[in-house]
Amino acid sequence: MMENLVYIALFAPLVSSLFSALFGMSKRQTFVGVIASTLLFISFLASATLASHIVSTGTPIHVTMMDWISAGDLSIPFGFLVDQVSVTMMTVVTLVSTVVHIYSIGYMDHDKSFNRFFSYLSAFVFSMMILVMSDNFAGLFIGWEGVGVCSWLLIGFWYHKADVSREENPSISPSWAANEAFIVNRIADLGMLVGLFILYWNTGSLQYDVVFETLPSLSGSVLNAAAIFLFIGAMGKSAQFPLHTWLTDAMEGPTPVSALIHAATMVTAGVFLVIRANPLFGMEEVAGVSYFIAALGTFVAFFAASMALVNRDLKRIIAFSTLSQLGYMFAAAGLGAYWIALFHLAAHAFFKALLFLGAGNVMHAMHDELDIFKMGGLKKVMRPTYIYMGLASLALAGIPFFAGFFSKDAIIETAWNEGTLVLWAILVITAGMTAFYSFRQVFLTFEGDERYKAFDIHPHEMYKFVLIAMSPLALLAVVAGFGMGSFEHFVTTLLPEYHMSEHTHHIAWLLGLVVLVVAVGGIAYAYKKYAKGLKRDEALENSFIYQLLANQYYIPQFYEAFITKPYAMLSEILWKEVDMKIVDATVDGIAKLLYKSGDGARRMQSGNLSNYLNWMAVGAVLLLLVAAFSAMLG
Amino acid sequence: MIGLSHYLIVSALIFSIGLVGVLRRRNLLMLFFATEVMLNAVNIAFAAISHYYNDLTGQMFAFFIIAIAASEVAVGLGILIVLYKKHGTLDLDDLAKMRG
Amino acid sequence: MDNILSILVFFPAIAGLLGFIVDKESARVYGITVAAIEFLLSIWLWVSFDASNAGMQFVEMIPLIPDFGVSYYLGVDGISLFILIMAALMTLIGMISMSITENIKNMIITLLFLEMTMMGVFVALDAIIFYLFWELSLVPMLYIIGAWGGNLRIYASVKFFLYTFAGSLIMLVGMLFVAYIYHNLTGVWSFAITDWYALVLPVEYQLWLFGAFFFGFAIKVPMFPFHTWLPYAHGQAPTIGSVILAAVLLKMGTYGFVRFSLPMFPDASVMMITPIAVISIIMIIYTAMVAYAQKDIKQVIAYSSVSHMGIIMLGIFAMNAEGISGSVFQMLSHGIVSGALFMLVGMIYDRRHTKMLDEFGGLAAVMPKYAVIFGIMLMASVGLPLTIGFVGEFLVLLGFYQISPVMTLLAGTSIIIGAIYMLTIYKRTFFGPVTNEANKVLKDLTPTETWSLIPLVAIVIWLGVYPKPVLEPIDNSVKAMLEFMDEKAITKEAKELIIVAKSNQGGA
Amino acid sequence: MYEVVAFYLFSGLTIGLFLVTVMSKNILYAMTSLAAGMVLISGFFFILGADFLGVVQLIAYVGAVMALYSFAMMFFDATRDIKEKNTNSALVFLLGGLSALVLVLMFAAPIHSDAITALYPMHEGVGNAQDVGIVLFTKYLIPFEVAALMLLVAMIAGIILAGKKMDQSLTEDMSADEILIQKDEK
Repeated sequence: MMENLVYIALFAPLVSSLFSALFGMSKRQTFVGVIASTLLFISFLASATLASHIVSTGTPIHVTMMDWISAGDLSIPFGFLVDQVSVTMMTVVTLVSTVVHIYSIGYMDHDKSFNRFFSYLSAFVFSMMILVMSDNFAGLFIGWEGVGVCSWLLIGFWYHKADVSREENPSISPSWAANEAFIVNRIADLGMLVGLFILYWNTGSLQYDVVFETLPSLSGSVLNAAAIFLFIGAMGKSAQFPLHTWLTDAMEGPTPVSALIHAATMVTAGVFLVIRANPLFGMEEVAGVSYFIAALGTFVAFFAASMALVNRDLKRIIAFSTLSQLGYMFAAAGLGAYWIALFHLAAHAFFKALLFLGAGNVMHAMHDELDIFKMGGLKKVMRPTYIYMGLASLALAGIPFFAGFFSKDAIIETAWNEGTLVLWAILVITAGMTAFYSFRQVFLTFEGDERYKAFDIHPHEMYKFVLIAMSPLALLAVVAGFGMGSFEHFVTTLLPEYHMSEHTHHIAWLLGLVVLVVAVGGIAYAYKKYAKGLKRDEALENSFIYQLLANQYYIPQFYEAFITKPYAMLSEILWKEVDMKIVDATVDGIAKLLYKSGDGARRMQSGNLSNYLNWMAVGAVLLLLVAAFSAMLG
Repeated sequence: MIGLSHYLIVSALIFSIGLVGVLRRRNLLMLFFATEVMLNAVNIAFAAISHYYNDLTGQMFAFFIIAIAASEVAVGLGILIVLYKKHGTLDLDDLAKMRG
Repeated sequence: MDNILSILVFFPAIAGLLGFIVDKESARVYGITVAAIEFLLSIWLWVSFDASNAGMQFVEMIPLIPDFGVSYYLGVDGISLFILIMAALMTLIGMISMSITENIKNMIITLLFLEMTMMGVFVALDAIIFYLFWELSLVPMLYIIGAWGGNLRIYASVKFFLYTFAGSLIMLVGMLFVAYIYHNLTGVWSFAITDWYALVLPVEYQLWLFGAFFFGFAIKVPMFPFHTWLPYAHGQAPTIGSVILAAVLLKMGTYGFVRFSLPMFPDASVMMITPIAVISIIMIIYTAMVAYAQKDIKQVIAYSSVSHMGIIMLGIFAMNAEGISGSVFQMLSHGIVSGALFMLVGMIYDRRHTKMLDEFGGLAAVMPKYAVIFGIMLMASVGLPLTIGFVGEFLVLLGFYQISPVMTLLAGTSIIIGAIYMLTIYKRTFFGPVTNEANKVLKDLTPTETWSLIPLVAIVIWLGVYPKPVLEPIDNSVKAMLEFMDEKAITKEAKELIIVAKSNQGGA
Repeated sequence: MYEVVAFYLFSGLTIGLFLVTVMSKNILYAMTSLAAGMVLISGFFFILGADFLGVVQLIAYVGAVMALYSFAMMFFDATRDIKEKNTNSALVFLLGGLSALVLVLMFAAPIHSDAITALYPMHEGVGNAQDVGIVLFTKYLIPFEVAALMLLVAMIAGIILAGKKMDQSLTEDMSADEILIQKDEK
């Protein structure tokens, strides 16, 4: 019975994808979206049932469908493991997916590739389910690459748009952004593959259980190498510095995609990997790597938040905030608080998806205008969206009793608890920045003067059913935090427990207060500055720091100048200079030499017997000389 | 005392003289003479070796060489005559018909 | 059907001869029928193949020149079986999708002869027979490129012919020398490969012979720096020529390494791992970068072929079952995927009579079906899991990690740079607005084209999801071969490096 | 002692005579010196105890071959000096000299292997002609017969080649083609 549920949860999205693909090239059919959403909902129901089953029994479900690859001693099955961690992910993924599917029926209403969109979106969910449910690293890698491809397809969904200059659109074009995302992810995937190889050759298997059992018997250097390479894989998917540029460019995709893939699910795969491989990352021997993960996470949290401060693009701000929150998750996971990371992952999925979908509503209303400087005062026409985005931003800012408060606070507390005060300080500051940019965005969009009127835009609210579909996320964004205790109890049967020390526990209220003060301060500053209307400050906008942040620290430009362009140049040189002028020319040279020597030797055939005799004599004398020398030498 | 080497050296010298003749001459008849010289040089070497190793094989070869030389002269001279009839000359440079 | 292999080899040839009396209009149908029967025969071979038997099956042996031990000796094992089937399949599909109309009869006959030589190479167990088919295969291909090719066809075909011919002559010398040694050691002449396997050669001999065979195979593969004939051949060949060249003829080289070099010269093979791996890595990275710079879609795929062949070479020298099985599987995968890609390029060429990237853009809007199939093949080419391309590439890299982690990392960049050039051409061809007026009226795939591609798509996904039916027989034969190599190896290094699968120790 | 004297005498004379053969512009001189040289070579054979060979040399070479040459010469205008373009003479002498040098060096080198056993040893007390006869008609019978056949073939060939159109004058300044044309006209 439960096994069937596993298969239903896994394959319902696949069926949905294939069904939609059938109509992929025909004109828009609403029922495609409805059926896809229904199938996703079925998948969600199955996942939820499985979750309740696991909660009640506590025993993981392990099914093996069939063999996949077996060669030599390697044997990889299609096996699926539903335990506390994966069922959490499954529920989150299918829930957000269902909402996003329903939302997309409304959002993609006027798109002629409506059916194709659902096919891609469901395929993505299927890949994500494989990723989280697999019982081995190779299966994880299938999902890992699968979500990469779906993300490529979905970012480049509006493939017909032309490339434009970076000044006009920092992402150049959807297809450019899609390729960037795929290629950057591939770089990380190579790291992940190497990680798999290390594990395979040292443990003899890729099954989680076998690998984790064998780990303690391995040497420190092997463990460190495995941890480093697996984390490189995680860095790509979760867009950690320096592989982060693709995430903001990925905003070229339709907004539901950004909500589902680039906020709630796929980008958290890296965090999931670290949580999944906690027996490895939690080992004494790899403490250095784990600390590096935490430090990098903290850095990215701050780094991304700083870029969000000045950005004018509605979706990019949320993307930076996603990046920043991923940093928080890594910080938690790196510090050993896996369950907190997982909890923040889930909570973040809800409120960030909500935020994105809200942004989608705004986009829809504003006819795809994304510049928040051109918005303002939208609350009059879009009150429900305003409320949704407000709630989500409150959750993101970590205002008490919203979801983000519990999870983010726990992470900051962990940083304190571990004695890594620098990390703690940065995370606290980042929390303030988060609050500021979230509300800067909300206020600029919904409050103040109606700047859009100058651009002759007539905003309107989204369809009712879409707004209703978003309500579960809103609800969860508000209340999810209250499930923290039971969640901890639930997942720590599998994940290592993490408790704050006595001391931390005692001053927890103080730590929370510090964070709260900083966050409220951020909101207050945003209110003061933007709620009344936009007053642009030329001096500030032209300052070096502002430009630096607005241009993402010039990192995309740096990559283009020092990686992309040299690569193209080197390729050109290799082809035209090396391949054509050296390698091929050598071959042709040999052929020409033979031809020329033949042409030269032709002259010996003068037809004059006397000349022939001369040549014969030359040959004979040469042979004699050879004979003489060989006799002398030998 | 005269040893094998002496004979061989004489043979080599005569052979080289023949070679020079072959290379130098343009007249076919003279070329024939030069080849006879070379053949004879080889015969000397064979006879000498036969003598010093007390083996008749060398002489046998010399016989056959003489036989071949005789045949060669017979056929060769026939060809020379035909050539002369056809071209009125035996100079090789004038006979260069094979030029490709 | 004891002599199924002979039938497989000579049926196309006889049918090709009969083809001369077939009417010109029906030549194409005739060719497709023959190729289909041949394909069914090869499937029948698979069905009756005993997957658990790692040795040679369906063996046929007729002495031809008993004094010199030359015999008509055929057999098939897990390694060759699937290459055989793929050759039959690609010939069939290539014929179905063929768009050539001039001299169609000659083309069909040439293709059938080519099919004979391909079948012959992969079933021959006698070195002379192998060499015979090996060289014969050049002739139809020379004719295909030279008669139906592009503007530079004469240059390209002569280059192809002479280059590969020069290499195989060196190989022939090697073969004769092996036979000579065999005669010296045993007193009888034999050219049977299975007899040669039993020879335990001194390391020095092994190295020289390895070198001789290397030239023959490496030029065929083609390995860097012997690869420059390939872009010309592909660039000038008609679609069908490119398909068969990429799908089957290149595999002859890698197959040769597996069939000859590894089991005959295990010590030399182990000693040559590093140089060959270095060349392979250069192949992988360098040609992938060169592919990125190309302006012609077909050239991109031609260079990408070289890059993928580098992966295959690397796997062969992994010296463990994972790597070699993966490598053989990758041969199939590359055959199908690159064959399909060449067919796809051919289809757009038929419509626009150009292959230049600059001429295209935004085709996804005009030709959605074409774009979808191209996309699937592209993903298979860059090794996406659950497509055929992943299984082989993954196993090869996994296997080679045992030899050298650093080199594996370098070779692994193939998944990055492969994605770079493939996605770039995809973007430049299919994405963006339709800028060229001529492209706005392009027709999507015709039913014939679609149905010739659908089987390939099906295989790409089927073998990506469930490679077991193919991988298992390959793996069995490879394991047996490795165990044999391990026993035969004389140097300590070789014994250490050749990994016999645990599941096979004491067994098979 | 007399052997030494004879050897050096013959050597000197032979080399000198052959040089004349090779260098002379006059065919008559060349042929005469060649004949003389061959007679002297038969002298070598006598010194070396190859009596029969010496006799054959005299008969076959000096007798038959030289006679043939004399006859042949009669067809050509032998009284005139031959006009030759002896180009590349530096190369010619270089090659000749070089080959002579190398050969001399090789032959002057001491012969190491003493372990050469005679295949067909000469017999003490048996005349050379007898010895030769025995070997020639036993071991070398087939080559001997083949040689005989070859001589026959050569003879016929010589007759046919030289005998063609003997009725035509060769002294007139007419090319063979013209002769043929005339013949056709008749």
